[in-house]
Amino acid sequence: MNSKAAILTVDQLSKSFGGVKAVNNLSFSVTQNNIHAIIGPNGAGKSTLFNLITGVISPDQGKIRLLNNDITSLRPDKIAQHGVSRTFQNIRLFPDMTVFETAFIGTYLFTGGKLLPAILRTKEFRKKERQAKERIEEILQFVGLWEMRNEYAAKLSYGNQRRVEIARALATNPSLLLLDEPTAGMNQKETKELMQLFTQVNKQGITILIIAHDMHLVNTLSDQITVINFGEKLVEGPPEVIHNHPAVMEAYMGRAEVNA
Amino acid sequence: MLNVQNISTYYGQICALDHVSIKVEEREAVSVIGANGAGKSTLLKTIIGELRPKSGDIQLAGKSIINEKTFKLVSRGMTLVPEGRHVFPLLTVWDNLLLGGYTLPAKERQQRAEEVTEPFPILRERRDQLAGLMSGGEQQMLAIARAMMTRPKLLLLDEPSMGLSPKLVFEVYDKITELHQQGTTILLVDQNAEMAIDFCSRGYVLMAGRLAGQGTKQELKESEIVHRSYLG
Amino acid sequence: MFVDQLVNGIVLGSIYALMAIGYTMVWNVLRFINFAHGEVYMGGAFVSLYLLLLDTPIWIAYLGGVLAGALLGYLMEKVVYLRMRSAPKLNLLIAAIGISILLQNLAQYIWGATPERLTSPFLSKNIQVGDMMINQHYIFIIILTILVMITLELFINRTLMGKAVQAAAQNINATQLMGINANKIISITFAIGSAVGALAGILVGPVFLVYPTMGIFAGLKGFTASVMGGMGNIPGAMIAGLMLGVIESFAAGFISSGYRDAVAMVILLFILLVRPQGIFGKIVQQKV
Amino acid sequence: MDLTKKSGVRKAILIFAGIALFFLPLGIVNPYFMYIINLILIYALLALGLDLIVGYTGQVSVGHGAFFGVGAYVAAILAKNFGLSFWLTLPLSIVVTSVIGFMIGFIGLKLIEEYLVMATLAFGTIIWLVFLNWTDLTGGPMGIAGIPAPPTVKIGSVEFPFLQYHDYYPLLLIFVYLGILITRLIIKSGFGRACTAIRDDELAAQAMGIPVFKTKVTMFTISSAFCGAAGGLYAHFLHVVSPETFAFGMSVTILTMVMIGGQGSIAGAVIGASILTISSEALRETPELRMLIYGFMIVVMIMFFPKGMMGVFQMMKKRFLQRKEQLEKPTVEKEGLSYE
Amino acid sequence: ATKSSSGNGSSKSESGDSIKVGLQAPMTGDNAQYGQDMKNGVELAFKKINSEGGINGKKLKLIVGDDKATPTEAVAVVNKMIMNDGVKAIIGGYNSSPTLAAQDVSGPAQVLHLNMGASPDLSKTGNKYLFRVILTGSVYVPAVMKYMSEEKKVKKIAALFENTDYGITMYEAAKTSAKDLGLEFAATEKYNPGDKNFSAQLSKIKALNPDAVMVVGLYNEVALIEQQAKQAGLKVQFFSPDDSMYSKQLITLGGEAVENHIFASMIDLNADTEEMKEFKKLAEENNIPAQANSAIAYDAAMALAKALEEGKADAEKSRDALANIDYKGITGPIRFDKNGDRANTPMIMQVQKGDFVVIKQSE
Ligand SMILES: Nc1ncnc2c1ncn2[C@@H]1O[C@H](COP(=O)(O)OP(=O)(O)OP(=O)(O)O)[C@@H](O)[C@H]1O
Ligand SMILES: Nc1ncnc2c1ncn2[C@@H]1O[C@H](COP(=O)(O)OP(=O)(O)OP(=O)(O)O)[C@@H](O)[C@H]1O
Ligand SMILES: CC(C)C[C@H](N)C(=O)O
Ligand SMILES: [Mg+2]
Ligand SMILES: [Mg+2]
Repeated sequence: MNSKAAILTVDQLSKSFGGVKAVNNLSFSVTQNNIHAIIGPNGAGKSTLFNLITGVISPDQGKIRLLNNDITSLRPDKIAQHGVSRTFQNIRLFPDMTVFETAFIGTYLFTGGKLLPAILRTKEFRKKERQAKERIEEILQFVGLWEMRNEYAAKLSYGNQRRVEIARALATNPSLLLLDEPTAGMNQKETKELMQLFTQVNKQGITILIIAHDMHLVNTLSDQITVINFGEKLVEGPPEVIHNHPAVMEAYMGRAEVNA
Repeated sequence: MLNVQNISTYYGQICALDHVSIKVEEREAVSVIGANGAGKSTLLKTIIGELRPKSGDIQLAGKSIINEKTFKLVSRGMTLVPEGRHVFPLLTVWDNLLLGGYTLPAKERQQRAEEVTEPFPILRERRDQLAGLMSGGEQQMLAIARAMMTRPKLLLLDEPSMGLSPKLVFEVYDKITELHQQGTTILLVDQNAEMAIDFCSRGYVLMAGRLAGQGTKQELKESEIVHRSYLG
Repeated sequence: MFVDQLVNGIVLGSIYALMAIGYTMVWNVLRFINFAHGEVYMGGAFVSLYLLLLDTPIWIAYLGGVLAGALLGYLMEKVVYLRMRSAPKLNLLIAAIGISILLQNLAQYIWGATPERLTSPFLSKNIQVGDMMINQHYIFIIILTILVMITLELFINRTLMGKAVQAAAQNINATQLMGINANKIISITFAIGSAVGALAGILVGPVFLVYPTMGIFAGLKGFTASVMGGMGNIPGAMIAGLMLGVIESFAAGFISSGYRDAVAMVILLFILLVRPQGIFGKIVQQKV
Repeated sequence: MDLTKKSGVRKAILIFAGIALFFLPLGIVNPYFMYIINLILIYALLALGLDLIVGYTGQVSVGHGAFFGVGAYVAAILAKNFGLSFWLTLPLSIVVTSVIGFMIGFIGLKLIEEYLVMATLAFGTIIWLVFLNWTDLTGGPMGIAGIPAPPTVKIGSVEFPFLQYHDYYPLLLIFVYLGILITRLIIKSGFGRACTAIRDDELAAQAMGIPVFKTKVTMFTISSAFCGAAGGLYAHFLHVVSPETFAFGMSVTILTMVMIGGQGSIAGAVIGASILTISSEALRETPELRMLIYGFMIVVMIMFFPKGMMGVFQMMKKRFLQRKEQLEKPTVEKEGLSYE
Repeated sequence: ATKSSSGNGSSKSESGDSIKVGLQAPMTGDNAQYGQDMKNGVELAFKKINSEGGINGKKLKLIVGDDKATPTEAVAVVNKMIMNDGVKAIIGGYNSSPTLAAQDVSGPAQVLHLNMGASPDLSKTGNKYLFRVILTGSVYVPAVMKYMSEEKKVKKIAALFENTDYGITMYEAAKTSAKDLGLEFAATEKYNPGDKNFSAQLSKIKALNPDAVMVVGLYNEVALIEQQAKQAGLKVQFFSPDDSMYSKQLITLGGEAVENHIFASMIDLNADTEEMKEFKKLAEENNIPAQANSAIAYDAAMALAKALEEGKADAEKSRDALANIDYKGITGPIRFDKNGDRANTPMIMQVQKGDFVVIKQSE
């Protein structure tokens, strides 16, 4: 919570599928450099929200702004160019690539997709390729996948596949990172490791918007929590506020309070 | 009931299970825990016949099932809720459920579908929505409900709580507790280790494809390795 | 002229429709284009032809051809495609093309290249409609096509086994987990689709002759029609088949016979520009 | 360190072998063999081109035979009707084919899977029908015969006239080398990697900032340019072009070459072109069984070697390395980076 | 391409006790039946020659090459036969387009090429090694057109032809001849090789109401065309230019629909000549159907053998021998003019009661 400026502003966003209002008149903003969590029951519209922000689907109504840019309904690659990167709830890896290659794709925006320099192998081109590789090495070391860099990503276990996705997203050098249930399928120890990772990422100045069902993670990690239910904002606030909020208990936690 | 003897399973050259033996008695609830990549899913897939072990034997009610096809095992009362849900994305929610009851008599299917969706009202509301368009958690509910259609005698669960909200995790565990009490044998893999250990009477610990330990609920809770490698 | 071409088109179109239905049926279960479908069509026609030469009663000969087609499809699936379950679809496509080349030339090796004519009990009879003459065999084709379309549509979308077929195409492992013998279901569907293909060949035999390479033409038209209608959609395949026939007929009649197929292709491309999933295809959304 | 040394040695060997290949004709007396080798080179260029879009970008095209045809007809028409020399017709073949490839890609690549296959088939058919029916320009079904050979090349005082099949070989080889070089430069770049990402998962690629459609269309255009070049060379090499060469069957043949060789691999494309061309020629000895065996061969190869010949080589290499490793005791670092 | 390459390859055939001859013909695809007939005829002839001691002690050996009825395959296969197998001569092809392309290869290599294409363009190649064993279209076409005009009194003709060298050149010849005869060409419709559905073209023709329709194509297709014409209610006289129609198959396929079909032919299988009887006997002994195309190919092979014998298998000498040959074949006297064409005149034939009947003898 270093700066108060909002990096992402979602304004009266709505999206329905047939009769289902997946996101309904939702407004909130994410403060720069925060870790901001989105929680809510299954089917509340969290992933839909991510899809709207990253341009995978277009909203029926409402605006999405990134810093001072209107990014509503832009194509996903354009939004990525604005510095937004994400992971997917249903892991989407490149089935024929190794861990290293997968993460390398993330450097596309840095190395660029220009053909001429590639064919002429310009100095600039070679320098960027080298830098990109160094960066990937750094990231893979950072997420703990360096040892596995030559394995096919799709053959890793579920948990490690999630790390690959995170590495790939980090490689784009995002200013805003969207994580959709990044710790699903991981045990407590691994979750803890990832949480440390997220804190470090955040320290590097990357704002994180995270969806998670793991309340321990959410409570420890986040600066701000937005709870949504039926596509609408239920409550919003820092963990202390959300923690014992009766509406959240009712809709989301069920008996979990006993354990918490 | 289920007796896994010394199996080794390979993916090509890679050894994912190395001489693993486990045993599940009738009406027991047993858990398998282990880190990412330890081989838990591989173990369940090997039991259900999706993977063939290179060596070792698996017996169901005393008979070797190592050469049985998956669908045969299912019709003999064993079912797996696979990791990552695997619903049929382009079929409706309801069709997914009915297919879960493929081996049931036609008359029973509808009613059974109503029964298994009782803990998950959303599935009833959205019965005509394509399963692939449901949210992650909703698909998980569907996968669980679908597996229950046949009233399996032996239920293998691979991370059933993945992607479910805390409230639903409890509901799912309630449901499998109920099934267990009604006589279903359960072999459970769940990263939510505390819950898994609590739920089961016994458990096995897998590490890098090998059996690293086993014990009763109490033993596991106090075990050093479990804490170190698993709960962290 | 106009009515002439329209009738020509509809007749031709119902044959395309029958081919397209066979294609789509196979697509429904393995999600790939069985380019060897045309050879099933040829095989069925040849078997009928040879049964007739043995003085088999015509209906039995027809039935024999259909069954032979089913068997051929079944074998194709068992021998080749079954072993390629985990291979990418493009591999299956190439295998299908290989099978198609193989069977065409095997047929020529066995039966020779000379075209033969199948007989039809109706071919010599015409029905007078206004001042138009329509051959009874054509009416027979149209009626059969509609019957096949309805039956298969009901099978795929209204029976649990039909649902299982779709399930097998979407996720074969999960299908097994439902206690369904997925491989058997695939075999059966493949055989049914192939039987439809053979039926098309047999019905075409009296009109366009029977010869080893007859499947190429059939294959391309059937594929075109099934894409135009939307892959997997059985009524769509039928309607698109009819449309394709009529388009070609008009193109040949009023534009240029040399460019007949080109006109059909241009229209197809326009359709795909507007509806990338074919006329009746559903846009398969994917949720992420 | 060790790595760079190794790749340096490898490079030297490759360059040496590459140069040595130019002297191949000296060892071949039978002009028919030379003819086949030349054909292989042309097909290799086609396969390399198609592999760019199929193997590396994952977009299946069954219309590339038509691009081959466009290249060939452009060269044939320009050479015959306008008397242009090979050195002009070839670049023009490439340009025209690229433009057509771009337009087709622009329309077709919005589609996926069967629909894309169909669209490329449709475009291919339309182009083929133009060859067949625009008799005034293309000679219709008779095609165009008597396309002149390239003019004699003079290097210093040495002259290289294009009289025999032996004379065409170096020219074709240079083009294949060029094709290989360009392919390599492309795939080992951000653009090339973007293509592979699109092949594997479009949406994930897009989320990484890759403009999917633009990238696909660009690659499709490059791919068609390869076929245009092959077409131009073919016309001047065979001296005759006729429409059925460029029908659906040709598209399928090129695709089969790519698959049999192993998609997404330069060596694979060349190997696939060689295998199919040689076996097709060798089988001429048994004309009645020729296509039968050919079809059988394709089925068996694709069934048992799903990753093509390259897959087989890779597996053998892996086995070999493993065995060696066991003998030499494993070291900590097994392999270097996959991107050197 | 092969200007100087021929020397190398043919060296192979000098040694050994056989002379190799190639057959360039469609062995697979839609045209395969013609290739098969030709192969039968040539094999019959070679068998006879070889059993009688061969040519100057050397046996004739047949190398079969499938040209798939396409120009580029023809070039490929002729290349192979000449350069790899070292054939001395080539019989075939059957279709005009591939033959035109292939003779560009065989000519410079100085290989005799005895083809069965009908296109008049084959007379204009300037290739002195190219000979044609059937008649040229510019002989067939006027003959049948004249008959149609004089005997059948047709005034208005429609044409339906395959879009190939063959179809196009025959149609062009028909147009010229129609002008000479004062006939009107009502409609010209094309189809592409392999088409099976002609209803659109037939509807158009029907609307113009011609007296007769000239079809140019394969007999399979002609049978289909007439069947479909009948179904469409188009009841006019059909005719076609040449004896590519001359096959039992036309009648088997066309049935009643092809009854009365008229075409010009250089051969009559029912002719009461020694040569024909011998051919039929041979065919029967060897269990092959006595088809017109087999007979023509047989003649070609016999004439070729004679020329090779006289020329001692030397390229130039054999060519001269063939150019000056005077051989009595089943298809009549074989003599070539300076274009390598035969000078015979055709007779007119008609399908009557399921058989081929000569309705006008050659002049
Ligand atoms: N493309 C779609 N078509 C129809 N319904 C959809 C579509 N996408 C989402 N939905 C519905 O919208 C609702 C919100 O889905 P969403 O995936 O956003 O939920 P979520 O909050 O991410 O849930 P979970 O925690 O289970 O992942 C769900 O009920 C889902 O079924
Ligand atoms: N298809 C495959 N091909 C090759 N290796 C595989 C494949 N699937 C799994 N593996 C490997 O087998 C090992 C065990 O994987 P498995 O999925 O069984 O782990 P897990 O215990 O279920 O892990 P998680 O908790 O992440 O689900 C891992 O090292 C993994 O990389
Ligand atoms: C009848 C046709 C197939 C062949 C014909 N002889 C030609 O010259 O091409
Ligand atoms: Mg979600
Ligand atoms: Mg697992």
